[in-house]
Amino acid sequence: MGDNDNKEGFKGMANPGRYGIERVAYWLMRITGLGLLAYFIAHIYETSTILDGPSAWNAMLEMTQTTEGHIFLTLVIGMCVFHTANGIRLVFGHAGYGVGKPGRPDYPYPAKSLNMKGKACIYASIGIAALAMWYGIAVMFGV
Amino acid sequence: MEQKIHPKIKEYQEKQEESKVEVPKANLVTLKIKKYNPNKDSSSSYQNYQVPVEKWTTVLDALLDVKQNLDHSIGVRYSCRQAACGSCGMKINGKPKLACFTKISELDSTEITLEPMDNFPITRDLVVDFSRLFANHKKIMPYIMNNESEISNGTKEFLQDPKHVEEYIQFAGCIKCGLCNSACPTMAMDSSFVGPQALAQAYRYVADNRDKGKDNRLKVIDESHGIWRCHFAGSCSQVCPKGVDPAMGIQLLRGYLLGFRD
Amino acid sequence: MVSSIEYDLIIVGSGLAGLRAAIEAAKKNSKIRIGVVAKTQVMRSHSVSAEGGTAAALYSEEGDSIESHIYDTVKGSDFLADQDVAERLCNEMPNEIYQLEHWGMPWSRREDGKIGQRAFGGYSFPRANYAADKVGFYLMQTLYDTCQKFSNIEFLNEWFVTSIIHDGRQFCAVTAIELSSGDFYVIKGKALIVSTGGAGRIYSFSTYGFSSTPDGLDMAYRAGMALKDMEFVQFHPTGIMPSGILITEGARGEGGYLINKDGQRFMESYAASKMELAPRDIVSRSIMTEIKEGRGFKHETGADCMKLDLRHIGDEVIKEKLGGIREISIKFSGIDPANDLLDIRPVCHYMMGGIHTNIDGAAELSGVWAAGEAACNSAHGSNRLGANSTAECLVWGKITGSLATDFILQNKTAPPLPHENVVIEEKRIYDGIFRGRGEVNPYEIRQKLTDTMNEKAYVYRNEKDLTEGLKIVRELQAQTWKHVDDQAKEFNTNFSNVMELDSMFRIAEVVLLGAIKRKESRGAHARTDYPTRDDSHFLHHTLVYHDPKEPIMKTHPVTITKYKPVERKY
Amino acid sequence: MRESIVMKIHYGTALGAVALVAIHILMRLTVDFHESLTYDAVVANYQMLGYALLLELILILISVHGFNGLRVILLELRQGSGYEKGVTYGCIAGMVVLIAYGTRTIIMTNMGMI
Ligand SMILES: Cc1cc2nc3c(=O)[nH]c(=O)nc-3n(C[C@H](O)[C@H](O)[C@H](O)COP(=O)(O)OP(=O)(O)OC[C@H]3O[C@@H](n4cnc5c(N)ncnc54)[C@H](O)[C@@H]3O)c2cc1C
Ligand code: HEM
Ligand code: SF4
Ligand code: F3S
Ligand code: FES
Repeated sequence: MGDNDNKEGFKGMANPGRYGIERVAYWLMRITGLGLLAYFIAHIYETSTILDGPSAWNAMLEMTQTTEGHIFLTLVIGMCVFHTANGIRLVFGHAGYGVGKPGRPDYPYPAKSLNMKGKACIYASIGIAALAMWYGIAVMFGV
Repeated sequence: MEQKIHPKIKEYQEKQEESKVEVPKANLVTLKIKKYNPNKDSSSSYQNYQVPVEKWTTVLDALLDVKQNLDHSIGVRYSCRQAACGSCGMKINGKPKLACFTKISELDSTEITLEPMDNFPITRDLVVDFSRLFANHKKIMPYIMNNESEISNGTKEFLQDPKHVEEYIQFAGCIKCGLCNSACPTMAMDSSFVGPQALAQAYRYVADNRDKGKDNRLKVIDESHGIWRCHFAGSCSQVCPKGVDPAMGIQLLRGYLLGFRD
Repeated sequence: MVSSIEYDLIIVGSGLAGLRAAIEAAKKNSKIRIGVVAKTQVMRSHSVSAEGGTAAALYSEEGDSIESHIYDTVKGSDFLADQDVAERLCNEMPNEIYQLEHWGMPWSRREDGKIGQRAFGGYSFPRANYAADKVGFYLMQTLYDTCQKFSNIEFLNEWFVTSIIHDGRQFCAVTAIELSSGDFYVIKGKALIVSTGGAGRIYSFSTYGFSSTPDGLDMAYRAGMALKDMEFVQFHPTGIMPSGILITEGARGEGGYLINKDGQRFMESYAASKMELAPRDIVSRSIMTEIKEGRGFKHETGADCMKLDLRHIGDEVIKEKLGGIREISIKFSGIDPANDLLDIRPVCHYMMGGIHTNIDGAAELSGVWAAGEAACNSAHGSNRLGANSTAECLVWGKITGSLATDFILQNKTAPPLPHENVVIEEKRIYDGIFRGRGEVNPYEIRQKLTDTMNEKAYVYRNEKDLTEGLKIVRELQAQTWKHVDDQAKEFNTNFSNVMELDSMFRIAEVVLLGAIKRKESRGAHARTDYPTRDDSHFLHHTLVYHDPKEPIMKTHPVTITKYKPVERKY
Repeated sequence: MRESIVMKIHYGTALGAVALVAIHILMRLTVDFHESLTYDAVVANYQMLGYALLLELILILISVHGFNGLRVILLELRQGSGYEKGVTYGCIAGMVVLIAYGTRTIIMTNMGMI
């Protein structure tokens, strides 16, 4: 086996394209999880500058006050909101709520677990993440 | 390799020359087949074959036509040709499907790419190795665990009303075609993952009111490459040809482990 | 040197019969090593396609009886069944149904929680136990999954068995090719159960999966065992156009009508008491008669057909009880049975004949048993009733599994392997087939062979067609088709297809010879030139032995216990 | 540890974090965004014991959740017992370091050691 395993590999795992919105949500969840972890580590480092006195703190704040900093923070807001909202959906799903009731499937066998409620939650998570980002932009860029 | 022409196409062409009639183009499709024999070839290659099709021709029909008339050597696994045996899973235009359950006319393209399913070792061409799938299936103890599972003389059936049957019947429809495992994003990287096929079967038996083996099964799947490596990506259910909906089964099963069901 | 492996019990075929046998043997003795060898993977055998039901008389309190099941079977067989065998089948079945249920079989249930039954052709009580319309599939799943309990059952997936090796008195081994690697093996064993299923792929219009070729029958035949009653080929009335996939008899069991061009339920002219639920041979003949007399339909492929009307059953019941055929007809023919009529035509569906065995499933060679469709223990005579075949697989799977285990425990040492026979077999397949030379496309030859069988040995037969058929088959066989283009070792289906074709010729010949010789009409064998049953000359089984020059034909008596042959009327 | 326990912690920390982060952010939003981040305001916040405890809790919950999430992803990328052990211990180590580092900030600020 080994190289001949024919696993689809990273490209397959990370490709959100082929299988519908649930797969997109999976992909976003991963990216945002990792993104948030990265931000979180940075954030802990950032806050630690408070120990070095006001000038260090302010220097740090300066960085987030730039346009790039604002864009970055906007992204963090979006990631956080999506990850949280979708995370709540997933906690329910993983616990077996809202994934449909078993029963006789009829051709063409639509999958009950990929139901409209779930899809709506995913779109809603993306939606409120977008809203939050918009609000963040409004505040930070002072529009 | 010298490219043969399908005898029917040849016939058309000859007719066309004689009578100058236009051959309807829509009736010809090209199968682009990935060929690879890991023991002999250093790398895989794609081979094109043109075949005539009709409105009910399935991908499997077309493939067997190619095998009969153009290239005997194509490695392909098939048996029932009615979506009951799970032999003929392959990637058709990039997505895992059953060849016998996919009509050419549904595909809306005249070039059809056929590749072996992902996430299974390739045996040859479109044929992949199922040993891991079978082993994982065995691992989840797919049988009724109950002290009374062997009958003695005079034993009658366990009563089970139609509602109880509804609880598990959809999961019992699994034909072990492996399409779910080949679509699952975890499977794409994690070769130790038990996979949606086996997990759905674990749920099939847990949900059966004749079975008493829930705790044993939960123990088996509650490990680092067990049920928790499912992230509810849903692709398994998206591609399942039999409506098993493994994603549902897995989440319901996980409900037990999280203490939301008992 | 040929590689070799060894088991105590070798089971060839992982269909219903093979799996049932494996479980019984494993249950009986946990020490013996059981190898289940099949050319398909597990759960891919033809048995998964069985749809409609498995017969057993369960509800005596509701008016059924085992006695009645026996009589229906014998009458259905046109009195060619061995009656002691039919009795055994019907007596054993109720326990099999309950045992399967305890192993997890998802039988459909009645409101009271008991196992559901539906009407099937030729029965005087609705006693086809069913699980929607995927009975074979669920049975297979239940048995295969139950096999996982036993540590002494090993599956050799995708091993193509090519021959049975014996020393003239007793079974020694089988030879096989592991498809994935292409390696040739001897598998030694103390006992063998052949459960290689039916051979329906010798017909081009067939309900069978592609793997149902007669290699198992041919193996036994070449090893010197007789094939019995091969002329009796069942044509199921309702194969859907154009694919030939089966529309289960359960569709009529649930109330479906057969309709001719005049919109008439024509079965009333042929079997007024049973209508569409007459035995299959009768319904198939009725359809062909209607077609011949101009009351059929033309399908867009140009073939003649008849219509099956399920609309009045209603969408909900169709979904509940006939979900599988709903899927099949929508997908493969584009017709939803709730709205439109289905195009159907009689289609090759079952081989009543097979390897000659006694009531215990023992073949003529010591150490060899046969079970399931590959065997002919004569439970079905000249016409099998629907739902009796899966039943037979279960019962004789169990019986042979148990008896073979006893045999193994009594015969602790196997006879020495006759190596020269292995060498001969290796030569036959590698020099004779793999490295054979020929100019003719073997797949085209196969197409011609199966078309010939369809044309010349179909529902109605006659001397002229049959002899012509035999001539064509022999001519095709003589052509230079024996060559394998694909010279790779790994998963060479070209090679296995050509080996299958090789066996198809010998078995097609046996079918035709038997049909020519039987100058009467009985059960599924209907001769227009001899339209009646002739008990004074033909109330016997046909046996055919292999001989390189010309097959040797013999007869074998029918066992009659209680039921004297009478005219068969419905 | 059974994977189910790890994952219960994963979900638990996530849900806990939702609640606490909500408070954290709401407190940010009750005052003007820019002002809330001035050095003095932040230090004042830190020096409220309750708030410091809140921050500490968030720190722990999110670190546990985040590093376990990372572990999950890494576990799926490659297999092999050596690698998997490495991933597990690596993530635990990362988690501990991050918590320790963050805790240092909180304690020192809270105690006025700046
Ligand atoms: C479409 C259809 C529907 C049916 N419906 C019903 C029904 O409703 N009720 C009923 O009672 N009966 C039904 N039957 C009949 C019944 O399904 C079969 O008779 C029965 O399943 C045969 O089972 P088996 O175990 O004998 O063989 P199979 O299931 O055919 O298995 C044969 C096995 O032998 C193996 N094999 C063959 N050749 C070789 C070789 N050379 N080397 C190694 N292995 C080999 C194959 O791989 C396979 O595993 C139906 C049949 C058809 C065609
Ligand atoms: C506060 C609300 C949060 C909720 C409700 C939440 C919920 C979840 C859930 C349910 C998962 C499991 C996903 C799965 O297994 O498929 C998950 C994964 C993850 N979370 Fe969170 N999370 C939250 C915040 C965070 C934060 C702040 C971080 C960053 C430190 C984070 C990092 C991760 C990571 C890295 C993963 C792994 C991603 C994956 O497995 O797909 N999460 N989260
Ligand atoms: S769950 Fe569906 S896709 Fe997966 S193996 Fe079973 S039938 Fe195939
Ligand atoms: S695709 Fe994989 S991630 Fe889960 S829902 Fe299906 S098993
Ligand atoms: S050939 Fe059996 S599922 Fe396609």
